[in-house]
Amino acid sequence: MPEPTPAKKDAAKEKEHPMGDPRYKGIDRVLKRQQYQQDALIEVLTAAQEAFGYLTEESLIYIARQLKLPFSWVYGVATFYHFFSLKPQGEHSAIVCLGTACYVGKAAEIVESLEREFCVKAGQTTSDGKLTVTTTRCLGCCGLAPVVVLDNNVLGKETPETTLAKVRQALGGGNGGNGGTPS
Amino acid sequence: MTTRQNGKVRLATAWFGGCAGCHMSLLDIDERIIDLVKLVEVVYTPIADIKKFPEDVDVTLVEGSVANSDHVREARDIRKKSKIVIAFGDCAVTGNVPALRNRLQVDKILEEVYGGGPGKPPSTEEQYAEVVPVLLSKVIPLHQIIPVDIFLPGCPPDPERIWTALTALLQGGPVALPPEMRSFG
Amino acid sequence: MDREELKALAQVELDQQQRFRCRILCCMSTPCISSGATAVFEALQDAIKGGQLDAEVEAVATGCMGPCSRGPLVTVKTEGEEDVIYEHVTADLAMDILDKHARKASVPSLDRVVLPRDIPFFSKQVKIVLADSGVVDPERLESYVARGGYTALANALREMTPEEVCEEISKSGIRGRGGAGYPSGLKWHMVRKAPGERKYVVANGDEGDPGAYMDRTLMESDPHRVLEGMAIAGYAVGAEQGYVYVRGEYPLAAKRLEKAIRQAERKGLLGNRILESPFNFRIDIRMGAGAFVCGEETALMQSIMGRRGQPVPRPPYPAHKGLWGGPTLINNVETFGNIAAIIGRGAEWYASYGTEKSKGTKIFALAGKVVNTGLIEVPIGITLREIVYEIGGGIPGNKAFKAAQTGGPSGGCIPADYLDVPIDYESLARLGSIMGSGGLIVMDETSCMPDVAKFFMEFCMDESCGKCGPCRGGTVQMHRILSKITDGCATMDDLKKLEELCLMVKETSLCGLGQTSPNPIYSTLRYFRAEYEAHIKDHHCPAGVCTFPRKGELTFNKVA
Amino acid sequence: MPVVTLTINDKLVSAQSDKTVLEAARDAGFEIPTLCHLEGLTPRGGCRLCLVEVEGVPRLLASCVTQVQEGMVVRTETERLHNYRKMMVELLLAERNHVCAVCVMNGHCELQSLAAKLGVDHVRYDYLCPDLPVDASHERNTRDPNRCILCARCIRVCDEVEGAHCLDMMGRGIHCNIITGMNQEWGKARSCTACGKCVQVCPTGALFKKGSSVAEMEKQREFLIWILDGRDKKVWHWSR
Repeated sequence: MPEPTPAKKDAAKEKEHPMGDPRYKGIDRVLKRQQYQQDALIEVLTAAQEAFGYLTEESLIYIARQLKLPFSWVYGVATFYHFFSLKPQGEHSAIVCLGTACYVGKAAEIVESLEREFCVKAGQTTSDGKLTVTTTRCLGCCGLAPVVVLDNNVLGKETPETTLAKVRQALGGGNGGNGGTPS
Repeated sequence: MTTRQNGKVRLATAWFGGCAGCHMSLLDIDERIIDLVKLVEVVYTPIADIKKFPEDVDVTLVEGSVANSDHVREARDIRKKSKIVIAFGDCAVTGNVPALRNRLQVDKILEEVYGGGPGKPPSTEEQYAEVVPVLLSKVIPLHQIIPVDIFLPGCPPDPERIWTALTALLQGGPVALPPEMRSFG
Repeated sequence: MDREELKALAQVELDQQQRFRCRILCCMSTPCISSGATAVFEALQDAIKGGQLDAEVEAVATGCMGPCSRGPLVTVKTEGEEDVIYEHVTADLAMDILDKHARKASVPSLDRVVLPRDIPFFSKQVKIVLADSGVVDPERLESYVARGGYTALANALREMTPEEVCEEISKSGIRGRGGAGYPSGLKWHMVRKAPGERKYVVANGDEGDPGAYMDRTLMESDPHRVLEGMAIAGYAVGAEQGYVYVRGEYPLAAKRLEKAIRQAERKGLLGNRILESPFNFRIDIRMGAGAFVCGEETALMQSIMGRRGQPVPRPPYPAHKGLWGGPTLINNVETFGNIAAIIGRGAEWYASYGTEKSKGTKIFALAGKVVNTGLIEVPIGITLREIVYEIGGGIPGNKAFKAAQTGGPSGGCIPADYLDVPIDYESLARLGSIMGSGGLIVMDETSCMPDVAKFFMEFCMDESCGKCGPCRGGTVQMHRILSKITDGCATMDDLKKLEELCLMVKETSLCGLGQTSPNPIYSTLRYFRAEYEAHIKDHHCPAGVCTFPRKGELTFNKVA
Repeated sequence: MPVVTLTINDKLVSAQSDKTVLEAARDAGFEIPTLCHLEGLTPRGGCRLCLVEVEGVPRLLASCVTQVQEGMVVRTETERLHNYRKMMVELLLAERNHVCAVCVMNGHCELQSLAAKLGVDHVRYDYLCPDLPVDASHERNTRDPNRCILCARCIRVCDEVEGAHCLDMMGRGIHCNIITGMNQEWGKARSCTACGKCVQVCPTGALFKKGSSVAEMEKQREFLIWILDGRDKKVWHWSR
C-alpha cells in the first residue's frame, strides 16, 4: 500500500542505498538473513533500532514495505515492546533497574534523584538531548542490587549519590562511555 | 419513612456542578407534582430561597457533580443531615459533562476563563478562591465524596424515571428500576 | 560426527586440560563482568604470558559460580590440591594468584579474599543443572563435551525410541520449571502424540520475573546443556525445529547461545543427520523485546511469529496447536537444563532428589536482604530456613526476617512463621505463593508490605498487554487503591473493593499474567493484614517506608 | 457434523460439535452478554463478559472460544458471573471518557445497554479520564477513542472482511489504542478504503459517521453475514 513516500535524501548517497542512508544496509542484512519472512518483524525492528538509535517513521515504513506488512501492523508491534523507542534517545543513557531486589534496595530513590537533578521523568530525554533516564525490570544482576546501567556499563550497589556523581561525570566527560567494562 | 406531624416526608434538592436539567425534569412530572406535594414538604431547594440546609431531612436529591470545594463541604453537610441521599442524574452519578474538563489542568482552565478579561487576573490560589470556590483538580461523582443510597442515572433522568423512583421510595419500598430506566445518558 | 568421535573429542580435550598444572577459572557471567571480571581475566592472561607459564597454567573464562554479590570470582584448580575460590578479585591480584598457585610462593595477602568452600552456601547445594556452570568455558563446545556433554543425546538417538525418551522424562517426575509445575513428561507425550507434520520445540528464556536470573545464568554459563536438552526433546516429540526465546535484556546469553549453536552445527550435533542418525534438528534464537507477558506461552508464540505479544485463549493448547498451527513443546530453559542429566544418568537417579510430588532440584536466585546473594541449586523440599539462614547466611545488620518473596509478580510473600515448610510446588501454593521461575527475595523489617504489593501491581499494570478488560483496567484500579493506602487516603471500604477486584481479576483474566497478578496482594493481606489496616486507620507505616503525602484526603483527587 | 448434547442452565441442548458454547446457548434462547464477539469475525476472547461456569473445570471459560462437548454442564447466569460482569463493565466505563449524554450512539450503544441490563447504576472505581484526541480527519467517519472499549471488532473487520488492515492496535495495557495506518490521521491513511465497515461493527460511539449528532447514530451489521456467506458459499441471505 503506497502510503507517505519517504523524502529523498542526498543523491550521491542513493547509490549506497536506495533509501539514501547507508544505515539501511544494517536492516537489509537482517532482512536477507531472515529471507524477508514476515515472522521476523521483531528481529528486523531490532536491527533498525540498532542502526538508527530509535525507530524512525521512515524506517518503519521501509520495513513494512520490505516485509509486505500493513503499516498499522508494524506500528502496533513496534509500540508493544518496551525495547523499541519511537523517539530519539539522549547521547547518554542511565537505566535504573527496578527489579525486586533493586526495589528492596531502594532503587526508587535513585530514580527520584536522577529525575530531580536532570529535570526529566523516567522514560524521557533531557531537553538538551544529553541524557535519557529510563527504568527496566530486572537485569538479572540481583546480587549487585541496586543496579544502574550507565552507557552500557553495569554499575552495582548504587546509591543516589554515587549514581548522580557517575552520571555527572559521564555528561561532563564528553561523549560515549567512561571506558568501563562492557555488559 | 418516618411520619412527621404533618404526615409529610421532608424532601430537599441540591444543585452542584450541573445544568439544572435534572431539576427541570423533576418539574416535568407535570400534574403529578400536586400528588407529590401532598406527600412531601420541600425543605430545601435551589428553586426556593432557602439559605441554609436544614436539619433532619428525609430525602435529598443531589443534582450535579462535585467540582469544587463548596460542593465537597455541602455534600458532607447534606450527608450528615439527610437520611437518604439520591445521586440525581448522570452528573451526580458519573461526573458526566462537567467531568469532560478532567483532562485539562485546573490552572489552565482558570487562566483561560478569568485570565484574558479586563482587569488583572487573580494570581494566587487565595485570590482565585475569592472569585470562585477552589476547583477540584478532577470533577468527581457524588459517591466518591459521601456514601450515596440511591443512584438515579439519566441526562436528565426522564420524568417517568423520577416518578417511579420517588413513589417507590415514598411508599417505603426499595427503589428497583427496570433496566430501561437505569441507563446512563 | 558419531558417538565414537564424540568420545574422542572429549578425550582430546581432557588430555589438553591435564597438560596444565594449574587451571584458573574466571567467572564471566553478567554480574561478575559488571564487577570487573573482564579486567581480572585479561590481567591473568597477561600474567601467564608474561611469566612464561603458558604451558603449565591456563586461564579459563567460565560461567557463574554462584555467589554473585562476591564477584568477580575466581576458582583455582591445581593438580593434587583442593580447589580454592577467591572473591572480590581485582586485576592487581592476578600476579599474586599466579605466585601462590603456579610458583608455590607464600602470599598471605591473598588469604583475605579466599572464600571458604566448606560454608553451607556450597555444601547445602546439589548441582545437577548447574553442574558445569562455573567449570566449563561456555564459548567452547569441547569444554562441555569433555564433561560428558552430548552423550545423553547420542545415547538417546542410538538406544532409545522417542517414546522411551518421553517415558523416561515422565518417570523422572520432573515438573516444568517455569512456575506452574506441569509434569513435563505429560507434555512431551502430548506433543509426541499430537498429529501434525511440523512440530516445534521452544525453550522459554523470557525470564521476566524481576529478581530471577536462573535462565540467564544457565544460557550464559552452559548454553550447550540447554541445546542438548532441546535436541533430545526434538527427537522425543518429533520436531525438527527449535527456538530459544531469549529475553531482550540478556544480550550476552544470546551471543553465547548463538555461538554454541554454530559450534554444535559444525560438529554435527545440531542440524541435519545429528550424530550420523536420521534425526534433523535446527535451533534458532528469537530475541524478546521487553514484554513480561511474553513469558506466557501463547504470547510467547505470538512474539516468535513476529506479532504483538498478546495471549490467545486456550484451548487449543500449544501442545496441540502452537507455532504456525503445529504442535509445540514449550518448556522453560531450566527444564531443558535437566534433560541431559535425566537421560544420561537415568530417571531413577533423578527422582532420588526432591519430594514425593516434586522431583529433582530447583535453582533459586537468592537476593534481597540476605548476606549471601547469588544463584543456588537445591533439592526441592529444602526449607526456607535452610536457604535463608544457612545458604544465605542470614539477614545482614541484625535485622529481623520479615518475609521471602517467591514467584515474582505472580507469587507471594511467605512470612517467618513458615520458614520451616519444605519448599515444593504444593506447599508454596498452599501458602499463597508459587514456585515461579525461582526468584527468591528476602525482605527484612524495613520492607512495607502494602508497598511491596504496590510495587508488584505497578509491574503488572505496566506489563498488562491490554487485550482483556479485567487485567487492563483491573490492575490499574488495584494499583490506585494500593497507592491510596500507602498515600494515606484510603478507607476500609477501599480495602474491601481491593479484595473484590483481586478475586475478579484472578478468576476472569485471559492469561496467567492477569490471573496471578493479585497474588502479591492476596499473600500480603493474608499474613500482614494488620499492616494494611495500620496504614488505613492510623496512617502509620510499621516499616517506616510510607510517608502518607495525601493523608486525610478523602478522595484521590487533590484539591487544586 | 456430529451433534453433541450438553446441559445449559439445567436445560438439555443439542448442538453441532463445532459450535461454541456461546452459539449453542444463544440458539437455545439463553442470553450471554458479549462485547468483543460479533458473529462473522474471528472470536477474540478479550472482553471476558461471556465467561461461563462449566462443571468440572475450575476456571471460568469464555464461551465465545469454548467448543461444546458431549455431556458438558454449563451455567451462564450465576450470581458470581453476574457480579463479575458488572465489575467488568464498570472497569470499562472507568477507563475512558464514556459520557453517554453527549454521544452519537446514546440509546443505541451496546456498552450503555449492557450496563443498564446488568444493573450498573454507578461506577465504584476511579475514572481514569485519559486525554485522547478525536480524529475527524476522515472525509466520512470520525474516531473518538474516548468511547473505545478496545474490542478490536474494527481491526478484525478491516483485516478479515475488507482485507485492508488499515486499523490495528498500538501500545499495551491501559495505553492501548486503535490506530489507522502509521498512527497517522485517519484521513491520510491511504490503506483505508472508506468502506465504513469498522463504523458499523463498533459497539459504541468510538467510530461513527460524520454528521451524526447526539443519539442519531444507529448501526447495522447484516452486511457481515451477507458478505461472508456471499463470498464463501455464494449464498446471499435476503431474509436477514
